[in-house]
Amino acid sequence: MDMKKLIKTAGPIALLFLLLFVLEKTLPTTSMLFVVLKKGAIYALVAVSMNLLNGFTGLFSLGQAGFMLIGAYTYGILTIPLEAREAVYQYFDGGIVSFTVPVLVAIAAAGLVTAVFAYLIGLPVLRLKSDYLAIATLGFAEIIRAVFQWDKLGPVTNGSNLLKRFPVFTSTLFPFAVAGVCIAVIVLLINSSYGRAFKAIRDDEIAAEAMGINLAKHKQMSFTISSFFAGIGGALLAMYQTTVQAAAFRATMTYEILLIVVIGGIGSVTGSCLASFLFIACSEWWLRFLDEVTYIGAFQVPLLSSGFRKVVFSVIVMIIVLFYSRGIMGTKEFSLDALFRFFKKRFGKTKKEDVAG
Amino acid sequence: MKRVLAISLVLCLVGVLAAGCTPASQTSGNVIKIGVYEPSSGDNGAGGKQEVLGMEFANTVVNTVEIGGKTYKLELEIVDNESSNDKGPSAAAALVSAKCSVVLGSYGSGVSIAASDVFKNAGIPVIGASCTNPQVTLGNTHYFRVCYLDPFQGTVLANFAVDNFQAKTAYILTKLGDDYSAGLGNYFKEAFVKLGGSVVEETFQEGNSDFTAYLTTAINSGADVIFAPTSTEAASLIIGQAVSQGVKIPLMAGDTWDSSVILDAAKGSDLEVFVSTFFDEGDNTALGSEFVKNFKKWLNDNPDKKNNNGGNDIVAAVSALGYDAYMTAVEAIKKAGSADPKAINEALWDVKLTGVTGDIAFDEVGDAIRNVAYIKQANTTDASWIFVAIQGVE
Amino acid sequence: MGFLETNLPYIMAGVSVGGQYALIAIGYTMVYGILRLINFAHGDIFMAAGFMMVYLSASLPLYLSIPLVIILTVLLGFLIERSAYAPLRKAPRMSIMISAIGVSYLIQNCAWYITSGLAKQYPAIPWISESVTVFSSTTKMVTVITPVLTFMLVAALVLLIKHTKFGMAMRAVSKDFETSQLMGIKINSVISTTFIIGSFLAAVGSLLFFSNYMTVTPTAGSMPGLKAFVAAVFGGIGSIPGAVLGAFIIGICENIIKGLGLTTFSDAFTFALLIIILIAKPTGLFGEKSTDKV
Amino acid sequence: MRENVLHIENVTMQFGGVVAVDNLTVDVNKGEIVALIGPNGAGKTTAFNCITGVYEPTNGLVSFFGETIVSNHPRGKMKKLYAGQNREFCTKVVSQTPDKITKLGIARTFQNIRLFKNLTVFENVLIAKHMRMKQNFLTATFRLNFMEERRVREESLALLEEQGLLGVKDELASSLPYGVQRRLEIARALATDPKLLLLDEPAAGMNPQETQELADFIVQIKDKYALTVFLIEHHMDLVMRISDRIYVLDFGKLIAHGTAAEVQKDKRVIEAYLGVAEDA
Repeated sequence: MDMKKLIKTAGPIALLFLLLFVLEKTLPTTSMLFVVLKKGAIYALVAVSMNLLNGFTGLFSLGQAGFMLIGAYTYGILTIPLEAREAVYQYFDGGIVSFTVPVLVAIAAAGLVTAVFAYLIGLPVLRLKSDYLAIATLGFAEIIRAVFQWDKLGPVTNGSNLLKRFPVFTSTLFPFAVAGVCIAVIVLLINSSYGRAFKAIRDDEIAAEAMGINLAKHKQMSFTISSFFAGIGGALLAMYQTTVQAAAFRATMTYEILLIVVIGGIGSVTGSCLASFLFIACSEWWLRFLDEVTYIGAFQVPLLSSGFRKVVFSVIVMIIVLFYSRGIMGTKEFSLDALFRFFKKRFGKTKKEDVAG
Repeated sequence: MKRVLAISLVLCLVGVLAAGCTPASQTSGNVIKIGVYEPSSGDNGAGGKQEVLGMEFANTVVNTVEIGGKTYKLELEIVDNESSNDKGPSAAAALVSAKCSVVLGSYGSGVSIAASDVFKNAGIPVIGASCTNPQVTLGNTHYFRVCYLDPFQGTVLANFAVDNFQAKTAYILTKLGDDYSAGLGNYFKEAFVKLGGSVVEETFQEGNSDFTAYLTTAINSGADVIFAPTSTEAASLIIGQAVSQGVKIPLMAGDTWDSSVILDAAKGSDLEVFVSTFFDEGDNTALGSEFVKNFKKWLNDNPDKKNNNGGNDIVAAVSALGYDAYMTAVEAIKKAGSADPKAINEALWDVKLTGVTGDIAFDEVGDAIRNVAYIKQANTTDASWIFVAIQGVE
Repeated sequence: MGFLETNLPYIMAGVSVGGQYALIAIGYTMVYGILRLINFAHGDIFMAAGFMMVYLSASLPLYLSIPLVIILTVLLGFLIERSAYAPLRKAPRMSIMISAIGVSYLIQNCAWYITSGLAKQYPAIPWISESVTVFSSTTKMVTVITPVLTFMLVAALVLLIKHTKFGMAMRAVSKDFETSQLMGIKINSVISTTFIIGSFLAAVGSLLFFSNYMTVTPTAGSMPGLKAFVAAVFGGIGSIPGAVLGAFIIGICENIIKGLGLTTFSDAFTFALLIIILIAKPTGLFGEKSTDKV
Repeated sequence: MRENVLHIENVTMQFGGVVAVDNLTVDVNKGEIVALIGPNGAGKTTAFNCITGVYEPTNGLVSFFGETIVSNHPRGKMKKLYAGQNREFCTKVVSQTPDKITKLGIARTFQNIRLFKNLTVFENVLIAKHMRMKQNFLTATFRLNFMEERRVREESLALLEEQGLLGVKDELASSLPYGVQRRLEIARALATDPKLLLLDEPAAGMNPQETQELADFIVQIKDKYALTVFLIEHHMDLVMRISDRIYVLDFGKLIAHGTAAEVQKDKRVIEAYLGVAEDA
């Protein structure tokens, strides 16, 4: 492999982790920054997995929340300590799952279980085209949500009640590491021969088929892999939230992830990552002041009250959707080279003029 | 056009960033922050707002505390958990990052449980005002509460149903995925079955607005009482549709229904609605009547507060609990003699005070020891509450 | 208790809610027929109409507020089309759909902001909010008049589409966008009119729906909206009678499921139905088949 | 007699009540260049689509090197609606997706160029190699197929060089001029290692000069890759110059068949192209 290229990609990532480590050691752990970083990393993974499907394979699926739900539940069910089960499954006599597995195994299991569900769902659903596919996957997500709340399944899923007391992460590095590895795998996949086949399907299904690409198999593959990572994202989300409840995995969650993908640029992995951190930071942190009634002197700033943050936020989202439909990155990827080129192009000229002047 | 838009967008973002990065309010030397983790929007928004009112009012009554000869100002840091278990933890994190010494809340047991670990990890004690599910405090050393618990409340209501209506069959309607609703429904069922009754149970989903089918099932099952421990949002739908279907069976619910929303919905009908609650406006203890009088005055003096109370000056039980939770926190801070969350947490175990809702002292789980509940009936002609009985458990 | 007394309330509730879904579903099916767009914001327009009624009726008498609500809703639908969909007419279909999701997000958040996410009591409208007794089961007048009103409106709409010049233009546009443009049909005005009709029906549907259930919340539109869309797909998207039939089937089935005690699955059932129909007969009951040209 | 490559027998394609291809029988032998001509809407592309599995013909059979790849008879609704001939011709149903047929060795181009527009020229060719690579998604993701990947890249580069496309290797396919796009589409088809190449109007939109070059090019690749070529074309000079045999379709029916010289003289062909003279 090209050494230079390796350094150029691995270097910044290593730096990022180092920076995180230092931040964690220096800043108080209660800073909102860490909340944003944790949740942002999780959403980045889920957004990239959705991008694999929507942006790279051209399958417009809206089932992400449902798959995250499966992942989150799998993780929760497998890791709640035995001594806590009696309390968690209080209405179901401690539940019927009577073993626990290590955290990393549970995360992998979350992905695998989700992938199996996705495979089964994909069999009928992937024959549908564009918006019909979207609405069918949305429907499946709703069905999954209902099934997981069914009290007959209570001994496993705890019915509609919260799952809690499972191990959660203590360091911001953990979600970053897991999400980072997963995103790296997705990137490798996208740049592989299969990734090219996915892109071919996105560009022109009929031509792709004429090139010998088995549509059903490849769509199924993309759908299952994407769901695998959505499941892992779900498991991480469970760890972040410290509790899991099926009721929270509504279509709104899928819409938010979709909007992240759109803001980042459909077909750009780095775009999705950047956008998810921006999205989470705006909605959880930076725009929070809009929700508080604020006085400047005796003057009450108009409009500011609970919920205004979301209005401002959705207006920003609409502006991006309408006027910058390519998102932050379009289909391009972010890299140091590209950044350097960008600045050179923008500011190179002025510099020359300075010299001349 | 596009460029202007782009530039303005970027400017907005930068501005917002600047605003976000500079901590909005630093803990200066003489301020102790008390976090308020309550819903002011969503399903439980109406109730949450009333609970906050109690705390805000308490803050006007006692807004300083003296520690070691130095006077500290008490400030409320209020966040909205949106009644949502998935939005709650972020709101809680905002309180943690604002360096609150102690947190009050929340209305709604689900959100309280959901954020519990966030506070636990930060080492901040929390005092729940009206979250009645046992799971909130069970197994935690940082979560306390000033109200009674659902097993108690469920038993009280079951007793009441049997004593007053000679009920044999109860129809229980709970909301899926709502800890409060499921828990209370469950405890009611247990107690009711123990008393020799039988139950028909159904659940509804988030966002459901059609309760006619449920009510029909209730009628068809020959139930003597309908027990529906739900949020006020669902409650107004259930009541409205019960009225239009001409339901003659008495409706019963827990503390959440003690709200003017219920009164408005039932107004002008001949529906019988009973609720159990923590506090009654007609309370005749010195402390209670004093609180009612001053709280009403405060509401009437502040139109926007009155608005938050649903536009009237009826004192909700949760406001009284909010008041008591705040006072408990103040007491703990005094006892700890410091603004350090850990010290306050330690001190809370030994706090004893007489609140407007009765005596408050915590047991080994962190729950206030309570033994009575107030039962009230909705007066459907003038939209007010009629005090029915003080019910305990034998 | 006789069989009728036991089960009639379920059926009546089903017919009533079916009629309300039908009025929303028409908006979906007409827009999809022309733009091939799932107008995710349609359910929220319906919800917005509910809130307008709540706020307007607080200060205006009903005979003024009802027409005003309908006019404002129509205006809202028109503005959404002009500002969020019209600029994207040349863009890929996915972009418009995302725009629709964005609009839905925006309307919901605005409603959340204005009401703080609290439920609002819907005003009682005289006569249609009154209770009546049908075969010994008590219900609201609105339950009875909904199906009647729905059928009248649908009949009027079908006549409009069959026999007027605008209807012809609409049918032409839904068959072939470009060609009808070449034939001199003003595409934009046809699309706008479609949104206006859809929003009008949604406003009427909202009057009936909320008179029945009495409470409006910011998310009140999303579930009925999705179900109405399922109804439109079920009946064959683009077909108005299909949408109406689908809506009634879904409304009735949903209530029967609740009657059977499977309440957890009443929403899931609707989506299961959707998936089954999509897989078995993707064009729905009355939809037309279209083949891609290679 | 040369070995038979493609055999189409009694193929009928009916859409609803419209019979687009009616009882078509065609044979293409090894090493031949065979043309399918006819006026617009005669059903030529539909015939191609039936061969490549894009459509499932209503009735008839297609075999490739003697192996049946498509076979059908009127079923279901078509039982009643069927308006073609020879309904009882075959009883077996063989239906394959286009990718399977491509894998067998039939490659095609499209009338309205269908390149992967957002991908580069190089990627367009690489995608055609995907199906023949020995790998699965795990080996591909973790680069355990690097030998295979390297081989494929080298082969694709060689192919691009040969087709004179090496210079535009990293350009987006959609940014190429029209003529180059046509060439890329053929190159991409060649990358699937076909035995039979189906060209759907390869010279559409070309001027006489370009058409001439294309004709030479087709003959050249045919020889080089030991291909058999079956093409649809409107440019008569191209067709007449390179085709060994010509089939003529009109309104879905085969109206003539033979060498260029024979077809040119056929009265029905002239009528179909020029219209029937109204007899006074």
